[in-house]
Amino acid sequence: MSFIIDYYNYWIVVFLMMTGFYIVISANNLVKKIVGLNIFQTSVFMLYITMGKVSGGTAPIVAEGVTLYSNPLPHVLILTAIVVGVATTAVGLSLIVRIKRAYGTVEENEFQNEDDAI
Amino acid sequence: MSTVLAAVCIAILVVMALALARACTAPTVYDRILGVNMFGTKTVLFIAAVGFLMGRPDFLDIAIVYALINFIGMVAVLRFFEYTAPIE
Amino acid sequence: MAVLIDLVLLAMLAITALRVIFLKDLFAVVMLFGIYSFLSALIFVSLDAVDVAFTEASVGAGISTVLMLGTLALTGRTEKENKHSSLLPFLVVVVTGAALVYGTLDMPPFGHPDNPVHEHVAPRYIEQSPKEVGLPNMVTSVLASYRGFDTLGETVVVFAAAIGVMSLLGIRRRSEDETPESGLKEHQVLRVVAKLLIPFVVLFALYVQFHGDFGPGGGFQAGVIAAAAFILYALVYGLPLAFQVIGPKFLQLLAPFGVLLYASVGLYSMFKGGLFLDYNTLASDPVAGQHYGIIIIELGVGITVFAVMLSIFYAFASQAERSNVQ
Amino acid sequence: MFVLDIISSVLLVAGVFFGLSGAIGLFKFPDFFTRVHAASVTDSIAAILIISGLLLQTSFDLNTAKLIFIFFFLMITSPTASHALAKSARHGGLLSMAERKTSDNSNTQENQH
Amino acid sequence: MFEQHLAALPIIIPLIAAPIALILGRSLLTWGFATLISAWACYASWHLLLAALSEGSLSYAMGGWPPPWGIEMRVDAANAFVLLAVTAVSTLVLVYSKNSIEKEIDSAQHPLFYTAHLLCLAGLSGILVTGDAFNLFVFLEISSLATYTLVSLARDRRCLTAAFRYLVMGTIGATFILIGVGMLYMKTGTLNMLDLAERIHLADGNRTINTGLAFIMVGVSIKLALFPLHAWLPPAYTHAPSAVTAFLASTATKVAVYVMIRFIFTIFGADYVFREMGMDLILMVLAIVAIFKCSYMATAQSNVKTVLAYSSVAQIGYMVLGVSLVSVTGLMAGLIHIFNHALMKGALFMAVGAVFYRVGSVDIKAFRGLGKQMPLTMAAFTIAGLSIIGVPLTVGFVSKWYLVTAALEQQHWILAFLVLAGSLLAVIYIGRVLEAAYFQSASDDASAAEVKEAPWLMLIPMWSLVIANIYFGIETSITTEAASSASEWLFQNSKVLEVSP
Repeated sequence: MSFIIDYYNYWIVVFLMMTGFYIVISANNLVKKIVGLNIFQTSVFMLYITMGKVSGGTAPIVAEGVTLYSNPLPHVLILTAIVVGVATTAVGLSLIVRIKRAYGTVEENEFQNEDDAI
Repeated sequence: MSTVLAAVCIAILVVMALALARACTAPTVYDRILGVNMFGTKTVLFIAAVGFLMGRPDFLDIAIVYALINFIGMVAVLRFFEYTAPIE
Repeated sequence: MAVLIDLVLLAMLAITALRVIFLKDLFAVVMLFGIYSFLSALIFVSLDAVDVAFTEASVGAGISTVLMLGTLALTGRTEKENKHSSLLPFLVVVVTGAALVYGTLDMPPFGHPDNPVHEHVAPRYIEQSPKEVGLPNMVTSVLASYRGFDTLGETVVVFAAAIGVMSLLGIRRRSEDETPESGLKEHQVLRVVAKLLIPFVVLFALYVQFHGDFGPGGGFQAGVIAAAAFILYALVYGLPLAFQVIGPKFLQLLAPFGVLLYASVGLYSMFKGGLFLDYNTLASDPVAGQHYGIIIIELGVGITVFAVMLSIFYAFASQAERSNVQ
Repeated sequence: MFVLDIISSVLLVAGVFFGLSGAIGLFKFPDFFTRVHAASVTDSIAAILIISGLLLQTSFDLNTAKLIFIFFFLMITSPTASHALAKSARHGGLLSMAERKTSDNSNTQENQH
Repeated sequence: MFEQHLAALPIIIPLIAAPIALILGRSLLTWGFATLISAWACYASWHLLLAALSEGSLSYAMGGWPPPWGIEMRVDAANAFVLLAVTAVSTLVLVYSKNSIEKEIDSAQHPLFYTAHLLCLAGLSGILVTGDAFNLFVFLEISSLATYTLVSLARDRRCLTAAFRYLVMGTIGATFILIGVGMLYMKTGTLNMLDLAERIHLADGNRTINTGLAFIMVGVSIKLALFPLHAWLPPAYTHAPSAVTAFLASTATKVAVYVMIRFIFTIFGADYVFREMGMDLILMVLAIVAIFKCSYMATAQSNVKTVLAYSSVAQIGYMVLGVSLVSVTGLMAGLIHIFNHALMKGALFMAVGAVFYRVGSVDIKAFRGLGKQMPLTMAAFTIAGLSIIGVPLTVGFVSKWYLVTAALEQQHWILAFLVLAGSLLAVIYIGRVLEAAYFQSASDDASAAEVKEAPWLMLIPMWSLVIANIYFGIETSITTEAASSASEWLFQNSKVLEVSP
């Protein structure tokens, strides 16, 4: 039982990651791919934050009467990673807008067919 | 007091779950938005309550951000409907 | 209690993610993605990562969702039926997932204070940073000082995104003869309320910017919130009016300015004889030097993020308005 | 202090009750406009009650100010959002149940003609 | 003043210059500025290489915080060597790009192009120099975002889908690396590479470490376009502007190979990765399949850029093959080939870009008769092509020589034979282009008759690389010395678990 208590968090996070990953690689629609990519990344962020947690600890901001703080380093890393994620999302979405204008579709197999035809 | 707060947190979680269920399975687009909006406002209350439950109420800043983003999201959705017909 | 909240939130996340797979209505997908971001930010709060929650809520649920809606307005709302077999992706995912679960088996137990993560590097941040750097918020200390170079990189990533979006979409003003877009003209109540709120939102952004040393927040979050205020304005009153308040040309100068402000702190510390980004050399008292350094670089981050987020939004919105006219 | 706690508890529980009833209303009411009514009204009252309950827990510092700020923020934005949503639905051509009935009737009458 | 900061300069210079380039905002001005900056970075990395060769390794603590608490820049012979190649190619490509992008990119976007190029350079230098596993991820993303932008700048609409595919696969790769680094961090509590190397084997229970290794290897393999994960590379290289392709083909994947070497040798330790996990066999098989499958694909393409793109994937196979031999000579062959391949692919893509500049097409039919019309360009193409094949007196021969030596050292006769057989395929795909250029007459169109030699600004950087191809092919001591000392250094400092029999 304690095994499950210790690890359930990781397993659910792994499940979420894989859901996002599945959406990325199976979706045919580009917008959905980007959504999947975001879900995938957000879940990886959760993995990091999970490892930084200390049971009974509190947020790493000094407060009176608190001695046990969670680990601030994963928070810093993920803060950076979130920013990287939104930057990628923005560029990906603008690529989609341009693809729509150039091909008239954002379904992967459709514009692939068009390219092959040329 | 903390038992009451804990109970309140759980109850708000239940409301959030219901709103999520509505957002997932909505008969019309508007119902979906309504569910999302309700989910957002309840999250604000949840963060506020959890802050008190955990004894660190100085994190209300996050609740403010949630309220703000929720509102902007709603406006963006309404603006979005100026471009696409909302009826499915 | 914490475990219960955690479990319920994780379960909701799982439901949301699974629902996204099967939905064909992309508008609903984006809405659920917003919920997913909100929920993950809640998880971050319950795992004590308040700064991360702050960022995820404002970026994931805010900026990303707005940008995705903007894209949908241009690309259409429904996903077409996919005739491809989804077996191969499924297999890939199962294998990857199995590898990850295998990896979790030797992971240190969740939340245990003796885990290696908490033992080697982190104790110095927790014990020494309030003295060495002089800030109560350890996340800000690590972010801006110990790992300040990462944060410079992060600011440059944001800048690179701006370069990408500008080169792909560009921000074009509409010519004068066309009828000016007026935003949500029908919604009088919304226009009044938005006007009322925006000053407070900007005020809040300033508070987040300068209170980040003591509580959750900092340059990045402040930049996003300030950008959100102007995005709200542009959404309700239309782009031309927003351009009159802050024009895209000005933003194009502001974004590199923030990066340069950040980097100039590093160059100045080199000039004073220290290493790059060594704030101790900025003033005679090292802690005061740290303080000056952190305030300036946070300002640099805030300026760049504000300028970039707003110009990315402008780029998407001006595309949408142009397509609407045609 | 004890009295304050009791008052605060009562406020919180009442707030949660309204919140729950609103969520159930989301499912139970027959058409969108009644549902938006149920959701928005209970949303506001739940926010008022819960935040007032929490306000009594603070000791008049920055947190109080933040709570009051959230309170006003929700008071302004939540009804506005509901109003704008309903208005948008109206413009988008969504019909209430009563209207749908009448339009159905007229349709069937036309068909009979 | 600069001596002290030498290790940080190659990153800081382009990093700070990029926003300035955007503010300058004029095409010609930004071109000159970016070229000067890149040359400065190149000069700094030359000094860095000298310092690294004399001192062994240099450390620079960013922000004055000692590692592992702060972020450390750590330079040794291996990364200084690759860094020099990257900055040198970047400078030459920038000189070359002035004419090239005038033809291929709208003039309003020229400042954005130079800014993105500088950002990409800063990101690549950062990846090479940093000694911190997470900092590596940040710089990886800077260079990737800049690369997506650069690829999508072309006028052909297919560059958009290529960039998008690149973006999705690149982000998946980066996220995999992030997962792997997270697992290492979880077991060791540190992010500094040397610190990680020390603590990684102290951790009890290594299933998490194994998974971390697997995820990092998969992530890096996507970034370096190792065989089954290379799908993004051919379209991206084909449809990107020529200057961008010349830059990326000779730097981006090479840097990813370096990352793989760094993770294997410095962080995990060669013994753990190869002896315990058996990674060498996997890498070797994938490398050989890459060499043959992609060389074969290259022979079947009609677009010359696609030919060269597939050839790149095959050449990456040679580099990985060198790494997978697990010997000082093998690793040295891999490192030399990183440097040499940058020289030859840079020259080849520049020549193809020059053809596009004059003819307007890079289809193999467009090359007909160019041997007479653009003699200098086609001579450059020929020499660089011979180098790819591995003809003596070119750098390609040096790489192949050491690769075969390394294989024979371990009695891998078949491997040595396969390396030579791979060259035969290179003869075919390069030969097809040369045949069109020299032995087929130009079409009779009036437009085709007007084709002239490429402008000087394109020929000079192209020929600089070609001369380097020959110079380093004859005077091999410089590269082999640097590569062998880098390789020995990596092996000495690679954590050895136990002495294997």
